[in-house]
Amino acid sequence: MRKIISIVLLGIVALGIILSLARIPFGVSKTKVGGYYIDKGREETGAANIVTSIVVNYRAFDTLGEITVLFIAAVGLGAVLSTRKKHKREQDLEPASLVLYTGCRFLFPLILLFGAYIFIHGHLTPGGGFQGGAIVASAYLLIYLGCRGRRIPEAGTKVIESLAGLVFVVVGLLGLSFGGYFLLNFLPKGTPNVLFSAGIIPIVYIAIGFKVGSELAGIIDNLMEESR
Amino acid sequence: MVSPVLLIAVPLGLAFALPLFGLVSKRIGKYIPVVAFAFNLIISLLLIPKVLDHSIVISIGGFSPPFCINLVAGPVGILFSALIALVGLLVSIYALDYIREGPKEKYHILYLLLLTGATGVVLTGDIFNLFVFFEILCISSYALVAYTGEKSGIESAVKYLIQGAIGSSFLLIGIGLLYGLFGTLNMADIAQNITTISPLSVFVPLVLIITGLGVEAAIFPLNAWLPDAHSSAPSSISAILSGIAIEVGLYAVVRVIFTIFGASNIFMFLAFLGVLTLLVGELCAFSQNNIKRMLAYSSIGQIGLILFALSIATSFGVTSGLFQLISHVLAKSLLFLAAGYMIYRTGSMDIPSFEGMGKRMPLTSLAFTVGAFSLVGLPPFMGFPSKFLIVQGALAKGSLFFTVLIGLVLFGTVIEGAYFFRVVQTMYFSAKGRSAFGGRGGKSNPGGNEASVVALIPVFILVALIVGIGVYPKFMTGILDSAASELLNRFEYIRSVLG
Amino acid sequence: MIFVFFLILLMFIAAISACIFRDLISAVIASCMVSLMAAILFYLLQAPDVAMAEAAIGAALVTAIFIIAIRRTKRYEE
Amino acid sequence: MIYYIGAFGLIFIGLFIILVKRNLIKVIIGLSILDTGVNLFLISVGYISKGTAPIFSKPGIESARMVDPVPQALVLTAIVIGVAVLALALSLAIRLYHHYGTLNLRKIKEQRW
Repeated sequence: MRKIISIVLLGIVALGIILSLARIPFGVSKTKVGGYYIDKGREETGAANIVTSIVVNYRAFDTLGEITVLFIAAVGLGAVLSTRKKHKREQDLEPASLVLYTGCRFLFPLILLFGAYIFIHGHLTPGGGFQGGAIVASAYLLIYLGCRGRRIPEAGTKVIESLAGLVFVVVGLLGLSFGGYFLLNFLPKGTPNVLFSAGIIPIVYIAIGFKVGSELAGIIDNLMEESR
Repeated sequence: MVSPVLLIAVPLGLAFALPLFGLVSKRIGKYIPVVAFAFNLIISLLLIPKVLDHSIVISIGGFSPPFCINLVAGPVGILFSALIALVGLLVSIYALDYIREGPKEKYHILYLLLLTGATGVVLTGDIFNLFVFFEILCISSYALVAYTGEKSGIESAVKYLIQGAIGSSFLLIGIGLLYGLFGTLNMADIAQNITTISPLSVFVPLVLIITGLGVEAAIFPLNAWLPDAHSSAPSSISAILSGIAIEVGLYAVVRVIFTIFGASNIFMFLAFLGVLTLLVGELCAFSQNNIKRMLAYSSIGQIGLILFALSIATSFGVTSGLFQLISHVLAKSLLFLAAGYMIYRTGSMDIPSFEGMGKRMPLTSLAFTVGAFSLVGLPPFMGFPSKFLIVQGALAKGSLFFTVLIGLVLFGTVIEGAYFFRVVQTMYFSAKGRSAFGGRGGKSNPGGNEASVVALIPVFILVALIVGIGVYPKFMTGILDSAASELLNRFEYIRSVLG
Repeated sequence: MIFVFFLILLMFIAAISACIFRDLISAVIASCMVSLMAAILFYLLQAPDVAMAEAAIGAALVTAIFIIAIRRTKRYEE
Repeated sequence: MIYYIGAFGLIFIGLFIILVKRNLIKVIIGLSILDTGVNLFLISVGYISKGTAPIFSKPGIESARMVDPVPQALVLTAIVIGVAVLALALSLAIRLYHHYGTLNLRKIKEQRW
């Protein structure tokens, strides 16, 4: 019964969407704003990766909101799970084998380095703060799985998270005080396709990388710690 | 320089910095929201005279709209942000004393971010940015509903989260369709081009977006989560969820319908939906025995009433709707705050356990009574002029449809009166059980059961506002009129953004 | 074109099997498969940034979080 | 066109799972599939036939056939928001299991209308 009702409901929604999709043909350019970004993006922001220039400059306010969402998730997860912190871990897990342990220890700095590369070069190549941050977090996941018993200090992630968020807001406020616009790209843009270019974009993206990395690592840490 | 962007940036920065303050001293954390909202309130009040003159449009990043995200600080936006800051400030003062258990620092971070999200929703002029701030609002409320960690809290947070997440996905699909149709995300830019596309293909994104926002605004078929979530959250959070979150949801719905789509042909439907929501809410509230659930259902009813008043869509109607909205925000937060302490003292949410409250906690009971009477719409309080205006506005419309609906609205008000009087009667005039309950606390230690002073300050500021505006409603007329004209005059909005 | 068709078919199969499997771990792996296919589709749609994000976040981290949560609760759907 | 079908197929499978399944973890899996579908839809809205990625990685790339970068930026945001919701949902699921010993939503009915 439930299934039939659901299918009927979904059918109605599908019909409506198909009607409306008829006006949005696939593979045809329908942009107005996007074309402007492609044409002007490189001069106005100095970033070779247009997606980055949108994420960190044109629509940086969204990005600020987005890291806030992740921050809320990390804090909220901590709040929801916190009352169980009192239970100490009951049983010790069996230690990982030597091969696994050494392999994880060996891979960990490499993955960290890769993540850092991704978010430092966000304005030149595909990738950026989110992707790099996620990769950094997955390095920590590897450590949790491979080298049991190790964990990052909670205060450390907290401080990095807060500082990175503050850097973003302060950069925005500096733009407000220098040029009258919040998140204005007030630093010199430099020549495109060079590492030190694009003004505030690398700074903000590195801050995002740290923040996303530490928040996702904190989420994993919280869940793993609870699950012992 | 006073810029509306500070209303969002400063609380956000303080929220990020709150864990750092926590490292210095454990006790600073709870004062941060107070500071942040005091700051916001001052900025909003400073901005009011400016925006009455003309809307302030702020572009983020120094590019011109529609190529960047812009904030529109019009009368509506600043009115809402002042309201959010005011209630936020009062509830955060209340919470200084009320929140004593659990991860307090996390509570204050989430609380701060919830209201920052709400401020962002009312100020932004970009539809995807609205989605992002909406998510900030929703996700922090999911976490705060579950804050107590009790069975009911977790369960209702799960319900809320699932329904909210489906709603957000619908909203995002709608935004995607709009982007496909218009190639832009700026609300003014979409509004300008909305007539170039056939109404049929615009209708689907409209429905999807309203469904998505309607989950948070608790419009009738989408409000299954509300009573559970509002009744099992801590009382200070219930006050915010009932007083701010659903109103902001409603604001978003109204902004989308009035400004972006200019969809004047669905107002009848919305008015009908509003009255339906009102009746469902009031009837369910009538049958409740749990005070917080009763207040939560009453919020549904009030949202229906506000939606009805707004969809009259004359300048009279919209003004009265906004007035009712403000009166509901103040009265409902007052009711939840007062009820919160009474529940704290009695340890029970059942209405019969409030017998003799008028003796044991005279001040809190008085405040509760003021809130209840204002919500019902009795004369010396703020609810009276607002309800009166709604009736007047609906009758001035002159159509049979609205006249019939206003009859139903009055019927809803009668029910509302019935259940609020029942509570007040239990508090003051119940003969039974007084000796059993009130005897000990009331006589041996007079006033010892009263809520703490820190909690009474915000409660009585709210009482003063409700009585003050009720006695002198002209005080609000200026800002309400220009807010109503901003909502109704979409061409003015488009012109002020795009130049 | 055939390749895309094949990918989307595979994605649907994975999504439907995520619906059918009683073993939640299998269902999570199937939904991880959906994310991976989506990442490839993003790449084919000329969105390398998104493909990276989906592969790193959607496929890897989300799956890990799911599996941790399932370890803490029940593995089989009743 | 086939991308649209793929995207909406995922959206409907996700919604179907959410509506029909009673196990909370399954419902959350449904949410994740729904999110993926929405993201795929947004990206395919921005696609241009035979387009190139919107990155000036080497000099001399023509900008005329670049795909629309805006949906890509939106999807980056949407993915992260999706993860945030999923993480919170799973932590709630853990707590719910802790309280009730089951994840079957039909059995968890403390509160009613």
